[in-house]
Amino acid sequence: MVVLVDENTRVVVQGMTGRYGKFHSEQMMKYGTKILAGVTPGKGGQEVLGRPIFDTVKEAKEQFPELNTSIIFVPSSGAADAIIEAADAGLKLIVVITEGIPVHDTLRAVRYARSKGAVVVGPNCPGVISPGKAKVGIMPHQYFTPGRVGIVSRSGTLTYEIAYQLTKRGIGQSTAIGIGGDPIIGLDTVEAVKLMDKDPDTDLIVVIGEIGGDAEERLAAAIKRGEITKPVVAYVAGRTAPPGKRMGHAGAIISMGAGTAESKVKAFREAGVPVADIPSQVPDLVEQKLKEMGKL
Amino acid sequence: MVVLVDENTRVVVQGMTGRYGKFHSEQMMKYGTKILAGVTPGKGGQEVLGRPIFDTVKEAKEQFPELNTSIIFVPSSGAADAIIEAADAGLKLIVVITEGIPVHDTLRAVRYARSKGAVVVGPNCPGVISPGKAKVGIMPHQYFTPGRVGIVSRSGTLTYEIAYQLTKRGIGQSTAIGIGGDPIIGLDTVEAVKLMDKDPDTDLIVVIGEIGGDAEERLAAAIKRGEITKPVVAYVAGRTAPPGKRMGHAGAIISMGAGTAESKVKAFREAGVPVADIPSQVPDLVEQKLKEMGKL
Amino acid sequence: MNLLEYEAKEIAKKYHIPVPPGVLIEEPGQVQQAIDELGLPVVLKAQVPVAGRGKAGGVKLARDPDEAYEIAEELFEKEIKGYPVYSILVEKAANIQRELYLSFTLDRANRRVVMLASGEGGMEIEELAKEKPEAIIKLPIEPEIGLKAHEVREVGKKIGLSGNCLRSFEQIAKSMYKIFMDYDADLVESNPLAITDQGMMALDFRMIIDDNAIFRHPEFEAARERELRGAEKIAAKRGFFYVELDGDIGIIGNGAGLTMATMDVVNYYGGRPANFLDIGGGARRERVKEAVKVLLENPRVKVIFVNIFGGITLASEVALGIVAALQESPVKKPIVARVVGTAEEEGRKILQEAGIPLFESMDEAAKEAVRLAKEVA
Amino acid sequence: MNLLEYEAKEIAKKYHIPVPPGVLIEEPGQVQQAIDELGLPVVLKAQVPVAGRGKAGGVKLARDPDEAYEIAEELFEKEIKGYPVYSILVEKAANIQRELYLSFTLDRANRRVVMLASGEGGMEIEELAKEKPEAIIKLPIEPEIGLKAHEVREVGKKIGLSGNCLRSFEQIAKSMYKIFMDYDADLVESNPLAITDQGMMALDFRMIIDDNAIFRHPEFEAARERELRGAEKIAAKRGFFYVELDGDIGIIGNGAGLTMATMDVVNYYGGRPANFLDIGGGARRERVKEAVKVLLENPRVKVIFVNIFGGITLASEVALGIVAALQESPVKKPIVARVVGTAEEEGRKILQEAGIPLFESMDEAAKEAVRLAKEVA
Repeated sequence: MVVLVDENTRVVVQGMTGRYGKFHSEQMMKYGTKILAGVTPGKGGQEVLGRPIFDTVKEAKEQFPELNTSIIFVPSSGAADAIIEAADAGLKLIVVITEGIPVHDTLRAVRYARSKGAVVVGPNCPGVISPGKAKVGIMPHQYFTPGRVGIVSRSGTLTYEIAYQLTKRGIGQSTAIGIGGDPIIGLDTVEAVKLMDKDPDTDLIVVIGEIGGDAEERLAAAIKRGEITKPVVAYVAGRTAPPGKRMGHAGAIISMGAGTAESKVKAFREAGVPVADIPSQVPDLVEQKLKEMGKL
Repeated sequence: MVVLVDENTRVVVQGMTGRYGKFHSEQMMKYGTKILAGVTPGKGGQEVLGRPIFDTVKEAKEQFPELNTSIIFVPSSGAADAIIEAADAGLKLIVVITEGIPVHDTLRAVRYARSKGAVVVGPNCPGVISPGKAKVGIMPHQYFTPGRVGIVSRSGTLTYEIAYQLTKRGIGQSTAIGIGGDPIIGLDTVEAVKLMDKDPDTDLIVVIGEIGGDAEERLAAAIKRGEITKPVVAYVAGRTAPPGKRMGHAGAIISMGAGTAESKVKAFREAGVPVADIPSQVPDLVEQKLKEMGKL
Repeated sequence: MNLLEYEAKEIAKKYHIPVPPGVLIEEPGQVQQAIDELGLPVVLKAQVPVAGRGKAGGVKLARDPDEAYEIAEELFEKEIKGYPVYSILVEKAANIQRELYLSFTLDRANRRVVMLASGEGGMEIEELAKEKPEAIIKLPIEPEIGLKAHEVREVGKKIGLSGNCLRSFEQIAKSMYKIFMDYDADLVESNPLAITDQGMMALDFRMIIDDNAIFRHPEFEAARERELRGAEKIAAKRGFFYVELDGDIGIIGNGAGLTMATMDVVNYYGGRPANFLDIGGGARRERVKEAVKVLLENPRVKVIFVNIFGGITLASEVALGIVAALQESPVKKPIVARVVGTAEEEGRKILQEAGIPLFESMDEAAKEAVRLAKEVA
Repeated sequence: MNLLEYEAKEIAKKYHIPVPPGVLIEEPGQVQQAIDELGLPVVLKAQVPVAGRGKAGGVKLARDPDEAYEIAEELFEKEIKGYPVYSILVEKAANIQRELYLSFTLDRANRRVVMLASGEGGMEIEELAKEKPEAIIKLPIEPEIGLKAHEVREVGKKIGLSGNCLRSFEQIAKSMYKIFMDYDADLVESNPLAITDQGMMALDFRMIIDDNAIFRHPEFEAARERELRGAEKIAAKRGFFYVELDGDIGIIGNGAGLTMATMDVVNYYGGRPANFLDIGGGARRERVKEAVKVLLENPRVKVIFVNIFGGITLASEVALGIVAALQESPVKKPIVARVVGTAEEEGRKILQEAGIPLFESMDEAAKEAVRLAKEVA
């Protein structure tokens, strides 16, 4: 078993007819992900990449009852509706790539989907990959290799960077989850780490945080409470960022008493989690831990 | 047992410090209703009719854990909030006298209170009386007498009229519920009749309907399905009202395909319910039924 | 409270719902300018706060300026369902391919907002509901999450939409729902919502705002008053509910139910009510006096039947109000009173001293009113 | 996007939240008129879209017209936290009895809206949170039902309110919550919310609107642009995120996380980033060129470090963008590039041909950038 996506993943792509949705659908299919159908309102009956397009997820699900996962490329104004639709169709994993969704919309849609028992990853995220098995996302998969280290990250390219550095050292990954950088997200850091903690095919978890919010502090607290049993290695981006500045994503805002890099690093250290100062230290720390565990 | 209110009813009055709330609190207390406290935001610490006033229902409930019922006289702009507050405090019966509450507010508050397990009577209603036991409402109680006929009514003064006519004939009442005339109400006709149907102290139920909505048609359907076992006698006010005219209360609008007097009378007759043409026929029909049942 | 079509359409535009280009005119002379702006043919639509305007002759097509001018003149002189026409909305006539129906309203029984849609627009929804109920799709809306786009799309497919129409339908429904919620509406309706060669468009757009919520939308306070006519307006100002009917027995009651029952009883004994007048709860003598005066001044009313069951309302106050009205008004008419309840005894005494026939039974009082009306006639 | 105080207060007024009487002026000469209207003393408040204005000297009390004129002159010449002062809100100084804090914001962890209140207003909430967290009451709001009046009242009592103040607090909180929801706000805050001899009143009122929701509030599109300064404004127009810092090594990355990590690495090896510049996902050569040009034109930047991990972004496009910028710009500066990922080989070739030092390791590239920055200096 790996986390969230694997050989049994059957995907419907919401927004498959758009340029971006189509490009990444093709990439995912090349990687071996089983995409069965696409959904674009008003374009039901068309075909993209040899897959049928439906007007609603419900229709797709009726045609392909084995669908269990959706990936959403719908433009920001309609993305929250797409999440609600996927949840109503009974899909259990909903990966939201779309960025720029109004936060009040995300709040409404994510809460609803969760109340229906769905796991929402994102929005504004690169998705989920279980190397060698399936990819439901937009990451350049060539930098990921199968293995036993899990990655949970709030950042996109930084995830690729860390995976790449691990891969170069010969350390493969069980699953990498890009949880997204928006203020309100579905699966959060603590939940993602807990999923990996329960996964028998994951030995160690790399957590890539960034400034803003208190996700890292909450994870550290959960580790301190003994809720996570596997070793965790962390990196927090943005130590050099001055307080009160917006650094691109909404997620990277320091304000309203939310967490600075210092507070996050301190919390991790107090929970016994080794923290890398810069990305290239991550493979060192992972290697060290795996050796301690006798896994390397 | 009688329905909704009895000797065990313990009441908090929301809006007790107002002229109207105070007047009716006094009337209820004279009738023997156990009012323990009042609530008016910002007036906590005062006293009215020898009862303490609190800022919140929660505080009243902390002081008097035996409270189980609220009656609301709060002005229309704050009445929905008052319903939500009473429900959060765990009160099981909430009688809303206030008229003129925006219907979107009622919708929100009534749904919430019901989801918390409370019975809401009203809004825009005269309340509930179990003659000789307790009155949580504003009806002139001198026209009611203890007995075994239940009354469910959408109209205020017409309830008094019918109770008065029954009383004059020596037919007492178990409980009379004025469910209110607004488009959205808490306890509806069908639910109120079902409560009376289950009450061992009620032999027969008088239903006073009026034009607008489809409450009477739904009751007739429930009777047809055998969901109500006790005899029902009905009167529908507004047979003379022309369609499309507003007759005072929002409840008395014929529009949007909702029920005319003819449709309601027809539905009752088809369900075997005798329907009075005018109020004075109600006691005749009741007497006749009670005789048939051997109860008179 | 009904908004006028052009008012409702201003709101529709704000919420990005396409409506035909239109110009509001207030006299026939302005019609040429409207045509210059819009082009021909045009539709002229009388702005009255009431449904069923089309059937009452309030909507007409004009193919040339002369025809348009004539229609405008005619409409401005007309009363539509009792409402004078103060303004006309002149709209470019749309090239209609198909007419749909779409509305949001309250589902009382389920305590929810509900969306109603049909592929057969243009007709009155009541008629459609009667004649072809299966043609109306009803979508209940979960209050916790609100209108769901995909459910709207499913309804759209059921009424035969696809492609761009399906998307427009979704957008328009979302906007209408938002209007419904933002404006405390009882009804938001487009009938017809039309597929035209310019895309989907709300040819008609109606809004009823909850009277009880006007305090949250003070911009519509004037509109509320406009809806009342003549004596109804005076009545509303004085705090009672008044509706004119076409009989000759004036009715005064307290509470909508009892007042309607009073009408029913009058009718049962062969009389015809001239009105519905509910003095409301807890009325004092002044309000009763004004109510009686409204009926005294109504030439159609031959007899007045006052039926009060006093709870909060004191019978003595009612009696004093009646007597005061009779004293003040130059017009005299027979009055039959039936006053029961709180302060009944004092009430009785006051009326007896004034020589007003008094009854304990509603039926007896009604019979007397009917008899008197026939006698006067 | 931060609204200016007077913009936020216009909204507050629309929602019946009491604010002090005020006049907006755009030059010192208008201050006398404002005083004529308001009376003395007055408070002059610089209108800049940023918090912490008071501490930065943007709020001053004036007791007479001369003092007011002087302060106005001084404020209009000032920059507050980098923002020029284009307007000043002159308000009648309130007679303050007590200062409270009240705000609505998002609770990320619990995915809810939360109300924060404190009996100790006036202070920056971050400081209060640090120094006296128990003084802040946090009320989570159930999304299904929204803000509950009685819970607001309970909070009000906890921060020591009673009587009319408790009722005003409830009304103001309800209005602020409605504003929060209606305007897609990230923050609605009053600090201080004051008890004055005129009743409770929002002396300051702040709103941040979600940038992603501006399309629903087009009236604020201008406000959004105003928030950006100089080069940041140009950057925003060209589609990348740019923040100026005070170091000398220009940073370009793709993705906020990687760009911040690049800054961290530079810092780790002893260098000082001159900026944060995220070219975003899937950037083409034109956008990269514009990004590099912004840094070439920034006199503070001595070296440019481009760190790209190509996923959707093609390394070749990035390389072409860098080369084009160098060719077009008259200013020449050393550039260090680290370009990995999709189309890496072509990218490498293009940069090598242009003589730009290229690294495979982020660390090595950072070290070289730091070395070059020291050399140039």
